[in-house]
Amino acid sequence: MTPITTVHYLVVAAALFALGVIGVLTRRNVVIVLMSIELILNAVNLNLIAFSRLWGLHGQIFAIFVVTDAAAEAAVGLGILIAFFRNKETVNVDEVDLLKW
Amino acid sequence: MQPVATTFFFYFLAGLSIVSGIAVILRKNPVHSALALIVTLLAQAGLYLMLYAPFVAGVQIILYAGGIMVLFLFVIMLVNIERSQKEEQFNKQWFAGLLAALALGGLFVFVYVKGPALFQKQTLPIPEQSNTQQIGVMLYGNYMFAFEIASLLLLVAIIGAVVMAKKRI
Amino acid sequence: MLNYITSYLSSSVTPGQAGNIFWATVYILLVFVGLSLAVISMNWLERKALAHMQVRLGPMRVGPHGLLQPIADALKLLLKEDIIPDGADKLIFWLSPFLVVTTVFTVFIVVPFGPTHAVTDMNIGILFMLGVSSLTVLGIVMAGWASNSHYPLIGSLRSSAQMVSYEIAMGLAVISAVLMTSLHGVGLYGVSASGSGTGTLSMIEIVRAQLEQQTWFVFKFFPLGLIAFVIFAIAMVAESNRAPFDLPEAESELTAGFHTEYSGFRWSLFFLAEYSGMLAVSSIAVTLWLGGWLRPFPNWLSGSTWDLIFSLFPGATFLFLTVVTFLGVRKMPKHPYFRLETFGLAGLGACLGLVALILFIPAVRDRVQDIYWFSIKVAVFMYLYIWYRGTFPRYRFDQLMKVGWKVLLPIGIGVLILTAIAGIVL
Amino acid sequence: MSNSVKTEEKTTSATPGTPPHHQPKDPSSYLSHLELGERDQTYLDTDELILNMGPQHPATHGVLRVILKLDGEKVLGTECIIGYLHRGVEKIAENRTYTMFNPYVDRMDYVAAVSNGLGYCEAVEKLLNVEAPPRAKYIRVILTELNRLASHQLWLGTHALDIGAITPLFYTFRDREEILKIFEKYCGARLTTHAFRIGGCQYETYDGFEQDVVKFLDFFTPKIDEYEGLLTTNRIWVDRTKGVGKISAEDCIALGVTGPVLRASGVKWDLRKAQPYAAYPDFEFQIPTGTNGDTYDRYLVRMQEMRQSVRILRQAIGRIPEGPIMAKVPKVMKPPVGEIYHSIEAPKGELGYFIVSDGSTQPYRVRVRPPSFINLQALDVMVRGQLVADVIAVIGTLDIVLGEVDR
Repeated sequence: MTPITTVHYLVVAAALFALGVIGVLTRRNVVIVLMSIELILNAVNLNLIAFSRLWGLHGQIFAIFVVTDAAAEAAVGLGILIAFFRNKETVNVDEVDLLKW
Repeated sequence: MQPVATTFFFYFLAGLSIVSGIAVILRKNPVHSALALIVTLLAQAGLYLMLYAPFVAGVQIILYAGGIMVLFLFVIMLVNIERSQKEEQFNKQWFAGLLAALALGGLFVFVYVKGPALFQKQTLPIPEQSNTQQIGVMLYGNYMFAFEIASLLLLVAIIGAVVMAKKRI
Repeated sequence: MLNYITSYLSSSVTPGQAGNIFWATVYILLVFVGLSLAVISMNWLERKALAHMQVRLGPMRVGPHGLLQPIADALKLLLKEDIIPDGADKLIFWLSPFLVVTTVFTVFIVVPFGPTHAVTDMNIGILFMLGVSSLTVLGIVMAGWASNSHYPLIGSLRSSAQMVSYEIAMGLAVISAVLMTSLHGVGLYGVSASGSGTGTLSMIEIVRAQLEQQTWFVFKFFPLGLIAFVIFAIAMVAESNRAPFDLPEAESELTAGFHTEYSGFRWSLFFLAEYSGMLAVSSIAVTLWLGGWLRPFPNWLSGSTWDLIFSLFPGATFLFLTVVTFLGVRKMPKHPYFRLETFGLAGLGACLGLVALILFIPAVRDRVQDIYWFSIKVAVFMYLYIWYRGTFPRYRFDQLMKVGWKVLLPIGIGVLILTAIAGIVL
Repeated sequence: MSNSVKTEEKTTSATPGTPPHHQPKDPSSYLSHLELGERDQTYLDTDELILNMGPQHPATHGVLRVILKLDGEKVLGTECIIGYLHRGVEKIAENRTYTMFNPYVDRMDYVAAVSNGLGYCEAVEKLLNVEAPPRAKYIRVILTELNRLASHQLWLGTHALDIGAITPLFYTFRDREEILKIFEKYCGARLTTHAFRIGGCQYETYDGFEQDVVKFLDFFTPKIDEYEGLLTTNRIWVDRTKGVGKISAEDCIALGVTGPVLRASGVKWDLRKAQPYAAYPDFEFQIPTGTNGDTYDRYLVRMQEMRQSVRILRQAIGRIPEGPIMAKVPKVMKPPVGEIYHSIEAPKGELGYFIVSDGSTQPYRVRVRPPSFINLQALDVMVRGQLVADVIAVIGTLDIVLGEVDR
């Protein structure tokens, strides 16, 4: 068997990233769109940590910052989602076409 | 650790994360999607452990799987998912989106495979100190400012979420 | 092969570190069996202790003093019909009890029953424990949601909010204990030339740090360690959904909370998870503040004589149990109906006596007494859980949140800061 | 308030007199009145939860069904559905003689059967214009007060259990057992005693009755302190009950709420003092009242009432007069044509009997004013805007018995 190199991890990360992008671009359910964004962030994290094996710990630090960011993004995103659901009674992202209500 | 086990675990975890990643974007029911996402996150934590990043793996489990995903499930339960399941799941431009995303992923893979020289660098030796300690030192040393900014970001996010989810504005 | 097996016995690290897969498996099995036994005996003890607090007798029918009651219950639960409610999400309904049990049992991988008696020693041990035990909330939320019923839904919403909020107070208390390990530590990961090392998250190293510093962390920087310990002790009750914080399964409000719709085997899995979860958080508390496997009074009663006396404790405990059992045999009614039970009780007494004798053998004694002290400390917490249940009414949800966010959290932050200051100044 | 009136109408239409074609109501129409009132313009709606609490629920004290409209944990409105224990007691009375109906009343409030019997016997006595002899009156007071203690003990145990304290239940049941033993010795029954007869008592007290009661009182007085030690200053208990289920004196009076619930709101109204009956004028006791009208005050009022009951019992047992225990009543009772309303202070509040006689051996109509039923109307007022857990606490503090609510 070939040894597992950095490239292997990067390919996994690329696949996850692509999946996340597909989710964001094609799904209509806001919750799933938000989850796809989490997938993208995770793909980035995997990249960062894979590189941190080559260039030192800075990648891991950045991964931690990305996790922090993801937490903030999830909180605000879900807050918006709840406000949106209260007004429109739907979680469909296509309905978010007004910039105010 | 024996290389066979490493290889096996890598393919196992990578396969798990990609399969459940596909489930995330395909399932109708958001709760199922969230569960699949949790599996992805746990598999990723395993991959981090294989990359000698135990602290990030722990953070991943506590914050992502234990915190953020609970938030997601909480919100999914608050909103009515019965109706959203019956609606059309994909939007009109899904084919274009799929193509674009696949092209992007293909580009990444192409670059990684064709440009291996970038990644031929020898992996660093496993350090004497514990990973947690090193991260702590760096976080409170070089990245002090960024760390403070991150805490500010979290504060803003908390206030924003509270204001947004509040009933009476 | 035999060589491979015996070679580990003389080593001084955990099987996980030694890379010895055979012994790791043995340890995992031992932990699994021991945990199941502990849960079964806890079940009996809780019913008995609670009953005696409430002027009743508790189970008395199955076996002498109801000793076989847990087994009868387990059999009943296994034979019961497994009902999946109509409209339930079958996959998730099926999955969530297993998820809860798995996560709780996984926690025990890093619990140090002794300096070498752990499945493995991770250098993120306590982080791992907190992380994995925070996953149980997912199982509970999913169970409540998948039941497709209102009571479980409310129960799971309550439990998710409750566990997420108390995790924060818990984490702060844990961090202040971890801070203490950094003082004068000469641990595996933190050796430095000056002797003042760095802290550690490894469970075994945390106990070693308490050994090095000649004090349990509950007494360190008195009263800071004590306050942190009390915060943890309150938060851990909330984490394990027990009285007075048992809102997710408050039977008078929500019938049974998140497991209302569960029955039979699946319900027993939740039961197992609840009690194992109690054991898990108690072991965290014991490891972090009460010196883990270390024996009590190492400073006042030091010396080899005292070491010997304390090492006789495990055997003495079992001897005491033997005596109690044989007294019970003598008190059994002489009616022929009870003959079988009397013989059974005598047999149990004989087994306990045999265990006591084995525990007096020096070679066994030295390897077992760590486990003994650890278990005794955990058992004290288990008794506290029963005691709370017999004493306290249940909190209301908003009051629970108020306690978590407005009392425990600020105090936790204060203790953390003061500990850091004390560590620098003292 | 409009809700309570509606409930009243609905149930009276189910009582005898109206045609029995009772149409099962469309379940959704039960929720028709669960509106929020004026709708706030800035109010953003999430999904409201309709929670069906009961009739099979551990904390509804029997078969009460409460439909709750919830916003998260907050209660927006309630609707009580009753009648799961309806046995038509009032209708049965129309086909029984006055004597035959006497045991039936025990089955209404089955935890305070003696009080029910006292109220009924006194009402019929008033109708017949006879008076029970003094000795009978004293025995009645003693047994009724013992029954009040038993009822309050049961209330305390279950109320504490609802709030999550499981231990007081077993303590109160242990002590209640002693009262039931006295009942059993006196009349052979423990729960549905049928202790009194129209015109007095059937049985003379057994030998050692006085000693038994005194022994019980000596045993019981420290037990009240024991209960209070478990709960009164317990931090969680105070948190759970203070300010919960508040009801003002005006609301109480408007809703017709009586008993400890009314007294906890600060109204000094006790029928034993206000309209003395039986031998109560002879005794000295106080009426404990509260100030806030919350669950904690109701708890304190009931605890004080237990102490006052002990006081009454001590006075009564010391001076039981000698003499006959049965007044002269005809074998076949034919009360004169007329109607009578007589009410007593049952453990749960005002228990009234309205009896219409047409001069025959059977009552033309008997209407019972059960305290539990009227007090239950206050539930909606008390829990609106509070949390689910408070609904449980309030149901417990109202001290309802579904046998009496549904009759």
